[in-house]
Amino acid sequence: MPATTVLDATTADGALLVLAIVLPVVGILLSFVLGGRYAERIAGVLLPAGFIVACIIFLKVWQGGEPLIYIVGGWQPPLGITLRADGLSVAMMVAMAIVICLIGVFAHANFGSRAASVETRAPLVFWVMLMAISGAMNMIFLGGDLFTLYVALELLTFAAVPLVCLDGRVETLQAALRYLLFALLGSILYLVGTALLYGSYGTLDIVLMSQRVRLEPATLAAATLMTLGLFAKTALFPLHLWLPPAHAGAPAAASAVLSAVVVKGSFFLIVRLWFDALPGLLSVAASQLIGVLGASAIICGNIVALRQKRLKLLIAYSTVAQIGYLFLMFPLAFSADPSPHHYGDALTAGMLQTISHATAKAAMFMAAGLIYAALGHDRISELGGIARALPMTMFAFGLGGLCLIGLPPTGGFLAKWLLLEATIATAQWWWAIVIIAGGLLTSAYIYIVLSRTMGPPNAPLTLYAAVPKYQEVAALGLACLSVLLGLVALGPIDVLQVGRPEAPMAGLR
Amino acid sequence: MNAATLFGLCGAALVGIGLYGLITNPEPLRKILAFNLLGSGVFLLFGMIARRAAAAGLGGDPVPQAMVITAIVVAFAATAMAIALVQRLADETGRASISSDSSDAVDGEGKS
Amino acid sequence: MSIASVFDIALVALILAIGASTILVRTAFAAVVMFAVYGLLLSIAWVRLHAVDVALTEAAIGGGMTGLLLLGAVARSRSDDVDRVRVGYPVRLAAGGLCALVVAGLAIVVLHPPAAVPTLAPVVMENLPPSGLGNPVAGVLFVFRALDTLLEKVVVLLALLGVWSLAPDRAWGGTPGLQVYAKPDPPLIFLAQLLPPVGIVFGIYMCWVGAKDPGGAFQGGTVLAAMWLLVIVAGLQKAPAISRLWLRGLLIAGPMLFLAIGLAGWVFADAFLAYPEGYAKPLIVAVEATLTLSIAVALAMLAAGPPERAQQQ
Amino acid sequence: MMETYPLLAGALLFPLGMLLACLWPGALLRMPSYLAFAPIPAFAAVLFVADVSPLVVGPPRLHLTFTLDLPGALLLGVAALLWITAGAYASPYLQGRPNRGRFAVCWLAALTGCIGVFLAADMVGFYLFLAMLTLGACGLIIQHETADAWRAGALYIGLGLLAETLLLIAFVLLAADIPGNGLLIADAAAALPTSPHRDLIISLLIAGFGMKAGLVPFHVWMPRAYAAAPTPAAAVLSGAAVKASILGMIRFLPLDTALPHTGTLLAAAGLFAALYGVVIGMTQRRPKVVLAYSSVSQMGFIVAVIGMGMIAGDGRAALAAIFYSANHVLVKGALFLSIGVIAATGRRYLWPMLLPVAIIAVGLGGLPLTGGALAKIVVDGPLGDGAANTVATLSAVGTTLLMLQFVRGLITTVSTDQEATAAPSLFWPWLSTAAASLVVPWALFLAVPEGMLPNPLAPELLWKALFPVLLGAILAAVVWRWVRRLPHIPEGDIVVVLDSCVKIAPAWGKTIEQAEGMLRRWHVAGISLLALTLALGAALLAQ
Repeated sequence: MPATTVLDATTADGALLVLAIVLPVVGILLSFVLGGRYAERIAGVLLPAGFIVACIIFLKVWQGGEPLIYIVGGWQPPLGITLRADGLSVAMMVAMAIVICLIGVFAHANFGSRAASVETRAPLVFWVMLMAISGAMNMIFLGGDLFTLYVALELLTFAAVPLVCLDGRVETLQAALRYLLFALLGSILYLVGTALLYGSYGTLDIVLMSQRVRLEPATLAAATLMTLGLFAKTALFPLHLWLPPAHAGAPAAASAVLSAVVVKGSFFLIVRLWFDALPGLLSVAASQLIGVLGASAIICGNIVALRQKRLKLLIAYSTVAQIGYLFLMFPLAFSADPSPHHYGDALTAGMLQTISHATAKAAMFMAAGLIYAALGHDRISELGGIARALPMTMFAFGLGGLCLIGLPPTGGFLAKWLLLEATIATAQWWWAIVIIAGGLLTSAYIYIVLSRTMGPPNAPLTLYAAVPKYQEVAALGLACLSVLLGLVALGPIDVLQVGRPEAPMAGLR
Repeated sequence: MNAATLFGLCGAALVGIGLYGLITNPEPLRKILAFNLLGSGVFLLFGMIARRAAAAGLGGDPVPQAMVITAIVVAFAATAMAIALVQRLADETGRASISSDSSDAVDGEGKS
Repeated sequence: MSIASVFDIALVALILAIGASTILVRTAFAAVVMFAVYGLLLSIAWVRLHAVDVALTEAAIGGGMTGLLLLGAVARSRSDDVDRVRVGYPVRLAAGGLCALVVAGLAIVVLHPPAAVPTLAPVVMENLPPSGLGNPVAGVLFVFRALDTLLEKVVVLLALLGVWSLAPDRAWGGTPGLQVYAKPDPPLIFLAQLLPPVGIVFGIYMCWVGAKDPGGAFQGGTVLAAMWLLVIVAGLQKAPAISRLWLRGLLIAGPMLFLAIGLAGWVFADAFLAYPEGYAKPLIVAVEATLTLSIAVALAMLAAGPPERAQQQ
Repeated sequence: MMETYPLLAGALLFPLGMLLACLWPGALLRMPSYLAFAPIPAFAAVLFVADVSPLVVGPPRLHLTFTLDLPGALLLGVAALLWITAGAYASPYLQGRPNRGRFAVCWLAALTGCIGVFLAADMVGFYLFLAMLTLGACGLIIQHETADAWRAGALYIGLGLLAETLLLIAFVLLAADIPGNGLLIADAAAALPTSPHRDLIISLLIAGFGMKAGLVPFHVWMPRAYAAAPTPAAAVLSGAAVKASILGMIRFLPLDTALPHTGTLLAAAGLFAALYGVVIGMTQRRPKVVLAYSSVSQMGFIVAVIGMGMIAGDGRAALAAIFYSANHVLVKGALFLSIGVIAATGRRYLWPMLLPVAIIAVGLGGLPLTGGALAKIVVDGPLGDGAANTVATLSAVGTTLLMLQFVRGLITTVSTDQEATAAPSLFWPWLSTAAASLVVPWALFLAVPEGMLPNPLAPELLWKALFPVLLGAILAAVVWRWVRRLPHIPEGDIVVVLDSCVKIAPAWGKTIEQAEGMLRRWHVAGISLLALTLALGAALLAQ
């Protein structure tokens, strides 16, 4: 590639990108000074506003077919920082914004603070952290500089950890500490990588990097360390030690945001790293190694999920398994006979899987939270009769399950179709076996849970708390989204390829 | 060997020492300490890169130096949060540990 | 071999020895003391690397504040059954071996710099004059990579909220503990009366000088935070309740002003976080000044820990 | 003739609309009474749609295509009839039972899936509606919520999903072979003979559809599922739903191209299932289970016809198989419905009721003048004169035997109340199904242009049809008279092996769980992190 290319310039509407980041930041600062009683109101305005901004950016990118770019402070990289919204970023931004907004609706029941006379702890922390997660995710999706992305990653971690131990029980404190320490280990490894990359190329801008990058030990070492650091933060098997206790112990709304949104941040950075910053550097052997980790996550995570006795832990292990699916895109995209077509297909599949898992898993954690609130426990063997008491909740859970299994027309189905297509096109049938086995194991635990909840209660069912309708609606809304996601094939799936010239338009033909 | 490379090697070694401590030490507080050691090793790598790139009359490239300053503050914030967690845990249980289930107790973390 | 290299080698050896000892010593207390020494040595290393800004930051935050924090934690943990159980020998051997391999990999990378070392120093110096700043590091922090700096302030605020979130519900809105130093002794009080005026002047100076010479908001803020903590610990002043509006206001004043000026840049200088021509220096100094205050409060509160006593009305 | 578009769209959208209406609690409450109306537009479409012009839904890049070709129309017509009568039967059946709402929802989902599969002309649509059918059917099977029902449901959904995943891979492979961007089934079938993955695709298709069709050894779900399902659900599942797999085979397999090896395998598997179902079925007591094994046998027979067609590369075998299936739809549906009717009938009115049951039951074995005999005539050509024909005759004998066994079992289920009669709302749907099962095959047979098929009233054909039936009847008499004790084989026979596998699975699961617990320890995870760092670094360097 030519060493000197025309530098990026701020595009029209690029200012929207700044807005997407500034809005949550303003929310955090205002919540601090106005106090916890207003935090929910601030979030109630700013999160939907963020969603609207994300939608506008999405439309601009989709219609324009060009990435949006904003040069912060007018300083061109390598000196300055750019914000860049390509197809991947806008798709993820919109999806995460919807999920976060609906989680916000759901959380009103537990963290509502409008009526309170004084500031209380949990609501302030929850709403500020929710806005912080929204801002950090936007930053991760838009950031064009690897060091800015490091700061965004830390922002995400610092926002996520307090959510784990929001109720202050000992086991959640332990889980939070475990999470924090392992995540810090991950980020510091990422930081080593950025140092080495800067040392080699004198820039951390992703576009400039992709033009200058060459095959040399320092770059490979940097890439290795960054990837492993991000694996640790994404909880890719066998580095998932922190995920089950953290996601299972947190309050329902927090579990939903952790499982659906937060792990996707570090995963997105891995994609950015290999697909955008260091294109063509991932060797076949390395991509197979990543695939093996993903496959073991699918098999092991699903089997352990099958053996769980508590619903939230089951869902958490299901997240471990579903994270594995995300990583199957690497061996498929970087196969021995590279063709731009499979490259784009695998990327599309991975992103679809990310988004459909986000919606489905958030819905399932919400449903589990409602069950917990109603019954006072979530022991699977004692869930009998709950389906009759909370039909809408269980319906949401079931729909989410369908998406995880990958039945049509869910987003999970479309993702699996694309993944299978790529396995066949690249003649790597062994990944197809893993995908099939994973789907069957998933259907087994979904079936077990559903059959328990529909079965007769062991003892007369006593509901401890009435479940507000809007919480059920929020869960059902997310579940329906995950089901309808398969229909994106009819429309904007091409948007994922905007801004990546090396791969032609792909998707379902 | 110039000074930059020397301190770079020192940073690499500190990374190793920090990783070792973070992995093998069962005490959360010592893990936090090891994390700081690891972090300072990484910062020294940045320092080496900055020093190596000295030009334009400056003793080093100011961009990585500025990054280190940012990273130091972030690392401090992380340390503060981790220590607060350890202390709260100690208040609740009388001891701090990051293991959550009984199967973990055998590896020593549960008893630290 | 010049004297300088001998000094460097000795320094590195010392850093490594003390660094390793923080991992290997048996008691946590000894380890923390070692770590404080280590922080000072590291500052010297940074001076040797011609990074005085970093050296100051490392000394103030990396060594000083972190050391203080760890010391407080060790003192509070009251645990004397330290290190009784360690992981098994094979595990340590495996971990050690793998760490050595990682170090070897990094060493190879360190020893093979690229043929043409890339640098941004000339570009920075070329673009620095319009901002009116003399210190290139400050230039990077507040002009070229201002977005990072702004986000990092948010990170600190979030960490603070994270620390506060660990308070029991009943203590929310109350004052942080700092119980370790429950009984202040006379020398401490004397120190707390003597040092702060000097420290405050020094901190403000550091912030002011940061525009031109090494120093700046972080370092100045840290010194101010240390002085404030000293005063609180000595019992001369009570720690503020975290629900105080002035406290919250001070915390967000810096980032808020930074953000506001950044947004104003949108109108007056055509880009977010750009400074209008001619006003760059005064604006940056204003931002730095408020940031120093905000950082001081944030760092002090981070070190003070979560609220433990309900606020007495 | 009317426009194709609105009819096809109505056939699909009407049940789908009813399904969506169930979201409204008021509609859900009343829905069980209106189930019979849902398939009427589909039936109307079969009657009035004249051409095969497709209905295309969606933007040009990716769309669903529906069309009503001859095999689809034949099956859809009889299936819609059965869904109508069974729906009418279900409404009184559900009176006063729990979970009526869920039954209606699952019923409508299965119905929509069934209609969709029969109409789908592209792979995505076919797969989508097949999945819908599976889910709905699973919901119907677990209706009674007994332990047996849950197990049957698990078995059904497990095998169903496995089958669908195999099909999915086959579809993906096929999609890669279709020139251009289409996903039409017809194009896929046309491209299949020249595909580089031909044998793999065909194996996947046969395995997938075989599981759905209950081909031995994948038949294990059938006895359990039909025994557990409510009577009207068992009727539509065994009659209509299972035919989706036959239609799938006919649509996807290249029947115009001679593939002797695959064809022989398929025919052998089918004929084996045809006999196996009879043999195991004879050892069963419960009428529903006997009927299920008869389904195993009959589906095997249909698969064998398709297999024979593949050997010869004779495309007409497809229509023959469809005709045979169409007959089976109505007969099996009527027989399942009769279980409920007889159970509600007292001994006094038993014989008038039992007579039609016996006629259509033995008709399945080929009793002259019944649909069964016509079906046998139709498939006679594709079966040829070789061993397959002999096995077919054997199977006819066996089927007669099995059906007599069914009727005998049915008698024991008669109501204890001497004077009891089945309610008219149960009786009439059953009787119309039974009547349709006799009339419709004749109507279809007569629609075939004269000369294509032999005259069914010719004496030698009558005899050829009659003698297996007589043989079967004699055998039945012999068995009942002389064989005191038939061996007792558990329902679902070899599923017992699967059950024991399920029993040892926890031990494996536990091992994996323990290993996973080990990996979650802090220092183990740390060491894994370092080891992976080195491994990834090495793998990256290896280029």
